[in-house]
Amino acid sequence: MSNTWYEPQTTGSTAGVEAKVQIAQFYNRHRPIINAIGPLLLLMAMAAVFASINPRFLSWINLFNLMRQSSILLIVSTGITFVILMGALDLSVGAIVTLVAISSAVLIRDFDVGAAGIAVAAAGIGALCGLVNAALVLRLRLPSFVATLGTMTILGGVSTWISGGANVFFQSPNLTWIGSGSVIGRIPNSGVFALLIFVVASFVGARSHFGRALFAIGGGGLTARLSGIDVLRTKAAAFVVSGMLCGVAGLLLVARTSTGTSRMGDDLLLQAIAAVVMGGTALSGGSGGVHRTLTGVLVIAVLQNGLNIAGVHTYLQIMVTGLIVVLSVTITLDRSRLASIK
Amino acid sequence: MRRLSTYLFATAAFLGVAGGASAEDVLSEVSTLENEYFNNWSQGAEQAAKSLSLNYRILSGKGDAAKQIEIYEAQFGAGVRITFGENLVAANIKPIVEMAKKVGAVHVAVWESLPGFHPLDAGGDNYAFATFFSPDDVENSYRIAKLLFDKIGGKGNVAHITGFPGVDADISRTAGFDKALAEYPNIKLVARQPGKWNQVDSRKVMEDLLVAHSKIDAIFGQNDSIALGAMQAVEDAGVHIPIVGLDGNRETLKLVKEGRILATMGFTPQWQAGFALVRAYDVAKGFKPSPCERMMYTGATLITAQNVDKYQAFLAGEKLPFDWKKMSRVLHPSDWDAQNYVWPIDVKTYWGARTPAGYKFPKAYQDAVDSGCVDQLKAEYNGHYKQRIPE
Amino acid sequence: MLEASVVGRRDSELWRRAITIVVFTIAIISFGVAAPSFFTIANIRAIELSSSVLLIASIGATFVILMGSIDLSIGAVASFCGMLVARLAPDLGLWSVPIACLVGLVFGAINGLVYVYLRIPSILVTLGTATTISGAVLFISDGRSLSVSHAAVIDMAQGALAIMVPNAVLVSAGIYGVAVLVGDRTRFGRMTLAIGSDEQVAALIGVKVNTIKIQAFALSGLLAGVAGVLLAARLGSATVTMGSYMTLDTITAVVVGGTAITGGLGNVRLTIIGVLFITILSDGMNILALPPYLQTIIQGTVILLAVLLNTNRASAEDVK
Amino acid sequence: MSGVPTPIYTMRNGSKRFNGICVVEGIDLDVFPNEIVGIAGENGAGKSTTLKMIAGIHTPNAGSMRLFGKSFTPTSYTEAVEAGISMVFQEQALIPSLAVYENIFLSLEANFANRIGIVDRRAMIAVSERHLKDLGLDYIDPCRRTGDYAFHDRQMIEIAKAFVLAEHCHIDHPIILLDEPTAAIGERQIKILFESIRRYRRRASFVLITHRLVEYVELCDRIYVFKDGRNVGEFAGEQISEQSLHRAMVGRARDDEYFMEKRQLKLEGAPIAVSVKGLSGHNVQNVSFELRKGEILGIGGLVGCGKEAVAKAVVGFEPFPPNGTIEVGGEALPLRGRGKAAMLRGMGFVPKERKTEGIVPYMSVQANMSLASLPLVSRLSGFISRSRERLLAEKYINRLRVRCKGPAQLCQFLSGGNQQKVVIAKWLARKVQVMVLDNPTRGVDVGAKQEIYGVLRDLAEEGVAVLLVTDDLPELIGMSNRILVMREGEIQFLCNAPADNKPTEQELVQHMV
Repeated sequence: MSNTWYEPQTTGSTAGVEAKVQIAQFYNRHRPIINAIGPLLLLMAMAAVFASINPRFLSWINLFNLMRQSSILLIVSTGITFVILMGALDLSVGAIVTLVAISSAVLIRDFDVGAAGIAVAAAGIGALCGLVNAALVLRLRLPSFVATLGTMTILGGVSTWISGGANVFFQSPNLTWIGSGSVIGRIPNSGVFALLIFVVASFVGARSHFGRALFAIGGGGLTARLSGIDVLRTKAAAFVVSGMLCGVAGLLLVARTSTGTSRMGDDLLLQAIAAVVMGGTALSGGSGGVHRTLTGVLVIAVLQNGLNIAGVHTYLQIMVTGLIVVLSVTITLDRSRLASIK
Repeated sequence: MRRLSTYLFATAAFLGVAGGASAEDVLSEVSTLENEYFNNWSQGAEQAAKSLSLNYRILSGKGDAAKQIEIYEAQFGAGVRITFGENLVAANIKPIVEMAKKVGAVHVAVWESLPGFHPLDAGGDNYAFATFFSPDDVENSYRIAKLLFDKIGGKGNVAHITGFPGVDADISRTAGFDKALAEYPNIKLVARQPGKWNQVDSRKVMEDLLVAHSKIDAIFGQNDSIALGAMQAVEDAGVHIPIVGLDGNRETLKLVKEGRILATMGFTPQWQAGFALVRAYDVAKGFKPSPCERMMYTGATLITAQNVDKYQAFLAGEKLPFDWKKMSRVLHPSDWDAQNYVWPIDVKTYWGARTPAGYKFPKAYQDAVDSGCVDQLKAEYNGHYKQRIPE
Repeated sequence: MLEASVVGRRDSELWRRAITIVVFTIAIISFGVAAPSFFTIANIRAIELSSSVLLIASIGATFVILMGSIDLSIGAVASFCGMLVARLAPDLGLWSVPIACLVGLVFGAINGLVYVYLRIPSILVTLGTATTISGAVLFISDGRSLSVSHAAVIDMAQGALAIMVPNAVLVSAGIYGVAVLVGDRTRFGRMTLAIGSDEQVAALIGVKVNTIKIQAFALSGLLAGVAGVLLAARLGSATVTMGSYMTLDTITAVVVGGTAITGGLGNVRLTIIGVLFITILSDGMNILALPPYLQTIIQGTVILLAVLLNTNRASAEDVK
Repeated sequence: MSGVPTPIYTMRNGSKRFNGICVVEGIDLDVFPNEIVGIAGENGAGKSTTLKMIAGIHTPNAGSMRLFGKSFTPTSYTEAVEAGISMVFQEQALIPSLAVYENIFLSLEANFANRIGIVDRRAMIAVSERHLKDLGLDYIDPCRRTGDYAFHDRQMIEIAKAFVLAEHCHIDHPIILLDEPTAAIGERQIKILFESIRRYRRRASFVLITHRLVEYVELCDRIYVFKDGRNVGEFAGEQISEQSLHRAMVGRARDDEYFMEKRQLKLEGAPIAVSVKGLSGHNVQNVSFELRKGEILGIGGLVGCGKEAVAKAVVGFEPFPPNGTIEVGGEALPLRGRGKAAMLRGMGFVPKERKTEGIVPYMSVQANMSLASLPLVSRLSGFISRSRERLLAEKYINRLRVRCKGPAQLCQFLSGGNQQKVVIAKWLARKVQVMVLDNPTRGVDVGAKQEIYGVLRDLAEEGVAVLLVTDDLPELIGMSNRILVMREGEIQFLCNAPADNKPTEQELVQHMV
């Protein structure tokens, strides 16, 4: 048995193979660090590039700008993270934001609802939409992708119907102040508000029974149920929370614009999904975390803001955005936990 | 309570639209119904149709070129013969007119024209492509830009927030702005970024521009939504600088009144739609516009703090102050009244560089231009502009 | 003694199919009653034309969805390829068509390569490429819409060999036929299903998972390109966003047809049901001139109903 | 043919490293014609890896293989199949949504394709049909969806596939690798499987891996014993016995204390913990029994006899039988929300499908352990305290001797036995009063098995009532105080099994069939 056909394979390109193995080992050993620091490095690199083009990128004013601009996306992304964590998807977030924005505007303009009332109404409408999603997914047992695709379409129609297609313009100093004013120094309220929601949600996601239940459902639904977790209620709660946060985001959006416009929130859907995945939460559920979403949101916000400040041509802006999405997911996603990537 | 009942009534009415169609149908197709401009548009068209005893319907391709074609296919198939509308995509005019020709329908296009496709190109004696109407965007934005530049004393930094690159309205409004800019050597254009026609994006862009540029003295918004977004960004930053927009939306009028926006350009979409409808009706009933009358500019109103009250009051009522029947050349062959400025387009300069290479204007049109039809018609339509939009 | 324990699943599946077809027929008939012009030749031709474009794009999407992946770049690729044809047709004539389709193929292959080798979820890969490609469309068109000025190209969609059958329909019917054959009777078809059902198992059996994935995305890109070219030919013009409606409509068509969004279950053959469903519904509502927002609401409801009828729904715990 | 037979397959010095860690090293292995060869060893001994090297799924880092006298260097499973080796996988390698014949020829369609790649369906169906008939599987319709068949039928399909492929590749005498073929099927199916293998050996050689030593004894001609990735023994013919194998595998003899029968309690007059009355519906007919505190009640029976359904019914796993009552601590469980109610009354469930029903693979050991008892590790109501959770996890890691890097390690990376311990710990943390276990030692290696038995004894001594549903006869007999045997949904036989007077396997089996 002098047949040693395996040997040449290893001797031929030892160096290359060894190097590969070493890289793989290095990656495996330091994966958590790479996944956590990678996006930060990307952010810093982006900031460095933009600052070198226009130093004012790093000014305080712009930092507040960034807070303002990312606040709504942050709230929506936080909401959808709960749904994604349990392995479902909510395609209706953008439509809910639009619906809430428009109906809040109508309520203020035509029915003179006060600021407190409008806040309750906005969160309520959002939660109601989430409840409808939950009912479709859990009672009628439609896959969430399809169910929310349907509600997305329907809610879009309802928004247009409510507004009659027109811009719903209103004046409400209180609301404008909530959206655009500032309590603490010049830090914008909307940013503070979004961060507050984010921090609470992160804590809930990481430490509450609800958050743990979501992880368990995303990682293995049957196990969760057999461990005594009320799967249906948890899932429903996730959809409702997502809807409610979209409602809050919708109110904040309309508070900033003072005008309810059709489709005003629709762009948020894909941005939010991208932000969540860029943050490192897997779409298959069970892995990641609410707290990670902030990174993704910042990448998107910094990119848009920086490209504008740098005065980059629109076409190029669009093209670069797409590439950055892919690049940042490449860095952040912890693929080792995923058996297969779909 | 009254408001609630209005909503309920509106719902019932909308549901009722689904019912049968017996009177002569007229279709308006627009790129989207989700903005105020086309709501006002629809209001005008509806009242015009009613006064002509037509059965009015409006549909929207929702920003989708293919859907627009499908709508015309379906509606021509359903027997509609009078159509007018705003085409999201200029190039769609050709297939729409082809379809109209086949079924013997009439189409009036507003806003977007397809360079190289004059209505006469559809056939010398064919009125399927009845007319093209459009406000003179270059001139309008030139006028309002000049107003803005004058306001800041002819010198300073100006930011220009455009719509979306490539769209005709964007190109011609930018052209008008540039034309004015050329006349003011001390005005510096510091930034030109797209606000994508909407408030949310333009606000973001403006916030970023305020960071990027230390001093901005005035802002030119390519439309009202953009101007509004920019205004909010600027006011948030605690600055107050002159801003202009175009469209004449209701909320913009309020802001003009409050002095937060310097000026806007009122296109009066109610009139635009009604006039297009009446002209389509006329042609369907046998009126034959002359070669020069096939592509015309329609007037727009520059609205500033001085005239905003009058303009607002003019359009305030439930019933619009237009005599639609009087617009008709068929119903009133001699005493017709256009009720706005209308004048023929000098197509050669209008299309300019966009004219396809090797394109020859239809002979009938060329002959008419050579015989001075432009001035002739201008005088004629001026003579028929009696009931006035306040200026 | 030796009896196969078979789960009685087939019959209920047949039932669902039957119900779908009955509902479908009722819908068509009621449109015909409500609007007599629904059954005119002109209208049928219109339905044929619009469904053929969507069908071609949906076929590509079906293979991708069967694998459990998703392709959000279909609309952008279609827009790009349509624009490319409009751009190149004056110089290259009919040659612009294969070139544009090939570009679609390249885009699809890029999707597949990035998806497979960088191991990024396809929804994100294609979202990224869709954004980039839509930027590229603006680049080559400078944002304007272009007319397709070449008669032969236009004839590809609008011309007709037979009176009732526009060329576009022939093209899509041909592609559909081949796709059904590919789906049912070739290695590739089986493999996509195997991957969607269980990727690890597929790999174990010797399925070249990566190759098949890249192929499926390339195919999706190619067909999106063909659809875009055909759309440009049908409209006689190309616009920056003309294909964007396809992204969602293809997914809807595939899902309404009965293919599971999670992959591993379904068939290319079914997709035509979804395509016709969408097209006929929107055509019928246009003829009835329903207000646009009502159309949207009805459309959403019908999607939900169709999927409700058409899919085999697992228990609520498993629904994702 | 006379004289010393030559092996049709040989492996010399086979070695495999993953990420630099040696999994198997210096493996020598022969397979002779018509032979059934076993590979025995504890979990992690390298059995599966060796099998996968033979099947071309793993490429050895060193060593050589010969097949049918020729050097054999497969780089993929497909290549191995074409050379005459095929494998029946532990987790089945069949695509449920494809037809049976499609699965049989999956990845080999090219052989039936014409020039443009269109497959000849009819030929494929015909070949499949003939082979299924030859193997006595004519009840399987090749055109039917594979997912429509039950697990054991699918296993037979996989074996049929091996023969079909061999013939198709012009191999007269294929080698079929069986990776734990009996792990998920019941006694009756195992019997049929073994009969089939004995029948098929005229035409093939088999290499077998199983967790049950008795199966090696019953079936194999020759057995290799692996330990820590090395070949430590080879037994043939009469040498093979459970004791000898066990000794070689773990380095210690299998004593009678395996099931710790001495610790079995005597339970006269112990209070009743669970009382099941007249349970009917869903494969179960009129099942009644009582479970006492400190008792281990075993339920045995063939696959499909309804014993799993009883286990699930008791813990309220939907869909449960609609008729009958289940009383826990003297009070009947409600029909609605039964699962929740059962849990609240102190019931725990160790399910059969560990990976999908027992653990959440992506969560850490500590998160898995606290999953059923979140309130216990909370400080603020509704919020988890990390330190408490960690303490809890450490306690049970020590108590159950879970081999892991620490409470934070992901469950995914634990071995089967340790995962099972985590599942058990999940319920121990809740201080359950009733523990229901469905095949708790399935796919668990010998050492861990014994540790699990120890835990069950501990539980019983603490007064916990244990319901043990198992396919493993020795386990059933060794562990139970009383044994229920079910057949076709009904209780067929009930006997006491005191420590000194256990029933024999024979006695029980006669009630099963």
